[in-house]
Amino acid sequence: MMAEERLAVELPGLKLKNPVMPASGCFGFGDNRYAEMFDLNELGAIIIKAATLKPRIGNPVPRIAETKSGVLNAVGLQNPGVDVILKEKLPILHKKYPELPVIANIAGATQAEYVEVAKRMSASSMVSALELNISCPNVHEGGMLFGTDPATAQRLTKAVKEVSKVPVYVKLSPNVTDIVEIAQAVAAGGADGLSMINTLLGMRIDLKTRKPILANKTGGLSGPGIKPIAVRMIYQVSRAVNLPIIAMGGIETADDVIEMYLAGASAVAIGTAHFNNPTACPDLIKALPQKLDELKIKSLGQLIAEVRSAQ
Amino acid sequence: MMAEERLAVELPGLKLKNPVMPASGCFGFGDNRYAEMFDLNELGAIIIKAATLKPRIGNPVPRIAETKSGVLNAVGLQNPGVDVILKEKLPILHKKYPELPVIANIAGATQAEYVEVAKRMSASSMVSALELNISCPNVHEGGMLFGTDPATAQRLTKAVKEVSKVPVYVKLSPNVTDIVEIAQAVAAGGADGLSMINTLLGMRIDLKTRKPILANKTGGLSGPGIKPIAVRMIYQVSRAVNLPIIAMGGIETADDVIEMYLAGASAVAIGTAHFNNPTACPDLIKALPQKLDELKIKSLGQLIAEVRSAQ
Amino acid sequence: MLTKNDFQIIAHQKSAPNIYRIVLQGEFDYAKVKPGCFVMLKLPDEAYQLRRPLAIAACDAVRKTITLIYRIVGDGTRLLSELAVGTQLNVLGPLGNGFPLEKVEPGAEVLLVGGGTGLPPLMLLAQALKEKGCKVSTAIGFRTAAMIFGEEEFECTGRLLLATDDGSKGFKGNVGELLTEQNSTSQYTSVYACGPEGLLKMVQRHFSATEAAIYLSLESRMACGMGACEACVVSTKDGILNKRVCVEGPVFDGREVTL
Amino acid sequence: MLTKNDFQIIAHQKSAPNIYRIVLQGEFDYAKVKPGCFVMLKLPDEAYQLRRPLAIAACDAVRKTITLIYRIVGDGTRLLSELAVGTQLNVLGPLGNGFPLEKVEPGAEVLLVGGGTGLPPLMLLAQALKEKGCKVSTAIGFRTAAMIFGEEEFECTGRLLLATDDGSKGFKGNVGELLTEQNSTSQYTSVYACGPEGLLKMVQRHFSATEAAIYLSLESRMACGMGACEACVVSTKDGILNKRVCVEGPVFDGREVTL
Ligand SMILES: Cc1cc2nc3c(=O)[nH]c(=O)nc-3n(C[C@H](O)[C@H](O)[C@H](O)COP(=O)(O)OP(=O)(O)OC[C@H]3O[C@@H](n4cnc5c(N)ncnc54)[C@H](O)[C@@H]3O)c2cc1C
Ligand SMILES: Cc1cc2nc3c(=O)[nH]c(=O)nc-3n(C[C@H](O)[C@H](O)[C@H](O)COP(=O)(O)OP(=O)(O)OC[C@H]3O[C@@H](n4cnc5c(N)ncnc54)[C@H](O)[C@@H]3O)c2cc1C
Ligand SMILES: Cc1cc2nc3c(=O)[nH]c(=O)nc-3n(C[C@H](O)[C@H](O)[C@H](O)COP(=O)(O)O)c2cc1C
Ligand SMILES: Cc1cc2nc3c(=O)[nH]c(=O)nc-3n(C[C@H](O)[C@H](O)[C@H](O)COP(=O)(O)O)c2cc1C
Ligand code: FES
Ligand code: FES
Repeated sequence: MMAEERLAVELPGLKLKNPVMPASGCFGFGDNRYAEMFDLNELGAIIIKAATLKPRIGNPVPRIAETKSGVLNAVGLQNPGVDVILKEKLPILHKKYPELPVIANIAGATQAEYVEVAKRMSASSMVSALELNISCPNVHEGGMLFGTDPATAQRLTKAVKEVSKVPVYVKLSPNVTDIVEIAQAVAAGGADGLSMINTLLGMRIDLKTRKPILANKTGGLSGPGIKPIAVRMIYQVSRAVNLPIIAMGGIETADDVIEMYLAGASAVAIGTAHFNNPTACPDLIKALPQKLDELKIKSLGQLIAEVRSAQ
Repeated sequence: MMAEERLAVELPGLKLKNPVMPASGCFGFGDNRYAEMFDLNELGAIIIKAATLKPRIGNPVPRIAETKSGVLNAVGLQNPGVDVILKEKLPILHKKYPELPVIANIAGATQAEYVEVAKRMSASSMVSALELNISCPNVHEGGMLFGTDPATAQRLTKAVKEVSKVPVYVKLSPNVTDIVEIAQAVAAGGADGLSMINTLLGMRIDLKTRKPILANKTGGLSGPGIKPIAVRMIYQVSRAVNLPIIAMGGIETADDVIEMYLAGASAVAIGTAHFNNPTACPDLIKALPQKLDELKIKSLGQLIAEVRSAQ
Repeated sequence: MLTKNDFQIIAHQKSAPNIYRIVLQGEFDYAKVKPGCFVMLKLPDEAYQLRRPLAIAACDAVRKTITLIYRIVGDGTRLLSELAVGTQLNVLGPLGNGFPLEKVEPGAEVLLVGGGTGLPPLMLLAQALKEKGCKVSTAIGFRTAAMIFGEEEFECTGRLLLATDDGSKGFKGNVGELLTEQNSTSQYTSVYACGPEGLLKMVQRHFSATEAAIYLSLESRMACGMGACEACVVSTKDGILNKRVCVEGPVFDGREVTL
Repeated sequence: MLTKNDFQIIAHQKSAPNIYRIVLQGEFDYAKVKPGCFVMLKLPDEAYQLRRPLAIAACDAVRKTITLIYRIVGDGTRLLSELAVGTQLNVLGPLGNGFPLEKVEPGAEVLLVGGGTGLPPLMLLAQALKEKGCKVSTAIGFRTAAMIFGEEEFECTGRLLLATDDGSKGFKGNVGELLTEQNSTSQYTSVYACGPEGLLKMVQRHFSATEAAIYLSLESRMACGMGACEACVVSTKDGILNKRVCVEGPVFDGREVTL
């Protein structure tokens, strides 16, 4: 089997030559210096920064703090708004990388706002799928609230599905007592897939000022320290809900990617790993075939099938 | 002020010469080799391994797996049962260290079992306080379930308080959507204090066997990787509930101890740090006075007062 | 070209209390280095998820070395200070826009103002301005004489105005007071500053009424360094956090940036 | 006394594919070291929360050195293998009960059976048994000739029975088949084994009908190493997980322990 075919995976709305994509918020709209370090065409897809209806200036600084094997961020969904993204950001990306699938992360303070952003975003031919962000811990209205109550999550998913012209992946919050319940709710709402997991709510306090390091006080914890929580949640959800899962949460190495597949994932997104290693995505894509050989796995497609049938 | 006085703290049922104690499950009943490395009398107190009504043999092995900046454990409350602990374990500890305050962690599968264990344990003159473990993720009945539903948690706390002859600290689970709600419930149930946090539910999967590394599949995640989650939860709860908090979750250094105090803690417990550093507790006790000097803090007692009044 | 290559530590010593000077040898795009540019070092310990941004204090394209000068402020810089000569360190860079040298004329009188760990980028800048034929004055301040570093570097490139808070060496007081006392506002065509926020604000105030171009090099907590995460933003005149220190900075027009 | 002291790496080389031999110099209670004892090494990277247990393969109380032999199996041992001579490593130990040497008589015929990384503790044991005047035979197995290590050590202490799965050196087959072929069951008064579970089970089966004392050294995932956390438990006859490898073990009576 050709190297490419081994890594190819197909998900609703997404024919990916490989399963590796930058996670939302860690790669902007592709308009950054990563393109100087590798060819973005190598990526399986790109998940762009959250889009809201109106421009958002985000939270005050500091927006970032370091923790052991993790990072806290409280960027606060800074973005120029869906219309500017569609008019100015995506065309640049699309012109340079016409074949690169784009997943648009969308957020809002109200259901109406989500629906409006979904309508506009999904109407674009440059967008292959939506990632419905019901799990951002860094905004004070909406955000995570939509992701912690099953009924609200189901209603929102259904409303977005009704207007969306592309498949909808719902991005779940790990800050819940029972992730399976939420996953089942969004599945009932018509979700085409799931993204798991968003960040865990955390805090660091500065010993000298006695105040939280982040201006927003709390922030979202990401990075390798949260990987065992992501693996557990994906394992639980993939056994309860029959939807493809884009896995994220601390992935750094090819081993981590395979661990997510064994938990029940169908594709992976990489966030925090970019900070230590800006070529994390292409490095993973290069390392995967050898790892598959080592573990005697024919292809990722077959691995997905084997894991599902062993469940 | 004398070095000792600076570190002394007083909590319901506990006059501690310093605020540092080994966390439940990481120090057994004091009958282990730590005593060969330092004098247990240096400790502020000791929190013993969970006691249940009947002996428990615990989960199958492997019971432990490593994660980045964390550890997963699924020991499963292995213990010889409350009566053996009272008859054989505690007398040894008490004889060697008559002045060392003992906090007894108690667990059960039903409310009746909790109540019975609490009754027997608290009747012992060797026990200064109970730590009501409503948050163990590694047992299949009871355990964490008591800690994820506010009404259940409140009822259990009340029932245990009715029979306990010593103050009751309720140990909260971080695996919940809203920790403040649970803390308020156990406060309403009459808790004298809180212990925060127990472990987060996680998993690691072995790439070769394709099975979870832990025989129990999931385990509880502890260690420095979870500290930002503990800090956030303690910060939120200390602002909502007027109860002293014993903080735990990734504490390794004197800086970490102060960070917990700034979040709202009154004492600290150390678990995972023992594994890399068996003298973690006495090392912290030695390091604290210098850290207080550096940060111009007169005493921990005063720090608690300042933090509370700034809330 | 932007690269992340392993460099080797070829020299590493203490220059002042808590201040270290490290020389790294390796390949990167030396032609792109301008004064004010920085690199991001990966710490050799897996618990750390963020690289540490440090300004380039000296740069030798022939020997393929860069010099960084850093203060121990936390765990990362402490770990750095313990690394032995011979150790490999991964260097991402060169990053950032430097000071806009093309805007200053040979022969111009320029002032550099620095404090704390704001000095390193000014060292490379002083060198470049001197090579361009400018008349360089540098005003730097320290708490006390024992803390001074970088004195020789700035004496080589022009006039050095030194202040210490306790007067143990040079002018007694801070750099702002030194500048006021010297009545030095009008002769400079450009002023370049790097250091703590208080110092930068003082420079803004001190020179706002003059004709001088003001350039401030800022610090900000960074995650990616690539302009992708929006962690490092600062505000310009319009008051919104719309400029990224890692790509639009770290040097900003001192008349536009809001501190 | 149990200590956690910094030792210095004074030698470190590859002995076979993926197998490394490391010599550490430092202070600990050398008098307490018995064959079968182990140490727990702290990895020099903050992301790792657990020490790595490794058996003591050789021990020199005069030069104050211990020798460990390890296989790279995961991230921790890989990191270990990259450490240079001169580096400090924190050593917790000596830990565990060793093989009960007091129970064997001088002149007794004893058999050591080992595979994989079960060999290191047997090296120290073979030495001790030889010094005691026992007649030591050692049966060890490898996948193929290129993987062999420890050959000289065991040749020095008595008779060596070597097996390789592919027959590239010594007996063709595994150690169990080698013992069956040699018909060697009855002559030994004690049998000591360390290695993969399959090998230990084979030894249990092979010698259960004999009079020989059977001692098995077990591995188990450990957290504290101090008998406090109950992570490392194994079952003895009564079928419950009631013995801790780190304090009651790692050596157990092969007729009692349930694998
Ligand atoms: C463009 C730029 C150039 C810099 N040049 C220099 C220099 O030449 N010499 C020097 O000594 N320092 C310089 N700094 C500051 C330096 O980056 C920090 O002192 C250093 O990152 C602290 O790391 P730490 O692990 O010791 O501190 P910790 O406080 O433990 O670090 C925790 C996190 O906060 C970040 N952080 C802490 N303080 C700062 C700060 N002042 N600025 C930015 N991030 C910070 C760290 O990078 C890390 O992500 C520069 C910063 C920037 C943005
Ligand atoms: C008493 C004792 C003595 C040992 N002596 C030796 C020896 O002399 N030479 C040698 O090569 N190995 C020995 N081992 C096994 C050795 O501890 C593991 O191979 C090593 O810990 C693997 O670490 P890692 O980080 O490379 O693997 P990882 O798989 O990345 O480690 C993850 C975690 O699992 C644990 N772990 C993984 N495999 C084992 C194992 N087989 N036994 C116990 N814990 C394990 C690690 O300690 C760590 O906590 C011994 C084990 C025990 C319990
Ligand atoms: C700086 C930063 C910004 C983020 N912004 C967003 C965002 O806008 N929308 C979103 O759904 N997730 C956002 N996330 C979460 C990531 O997409 C991802 O779910 C999470 O970080 C876990 O993956 P990781 O451990 O690989 O980073 C952000 C994460 C980081 C670190
Ligand atoms: C091996 C192990 C066993 C534990 N057993 C118990 C237990 O019996 N009862 C309990 O309440 N908590 C138990 N815990 C949780 C700890 O007491 C503590 O709450 C948690 O580990 C967080 O602190 P740390 O990060 O310092 O380890 C255990 C933790 C570990 C690592
Ligand atoms: S650090 Fe990420 S945008 Fe500047
Ligand atoms: S490793 Fe903790 S009891 Fe053995």
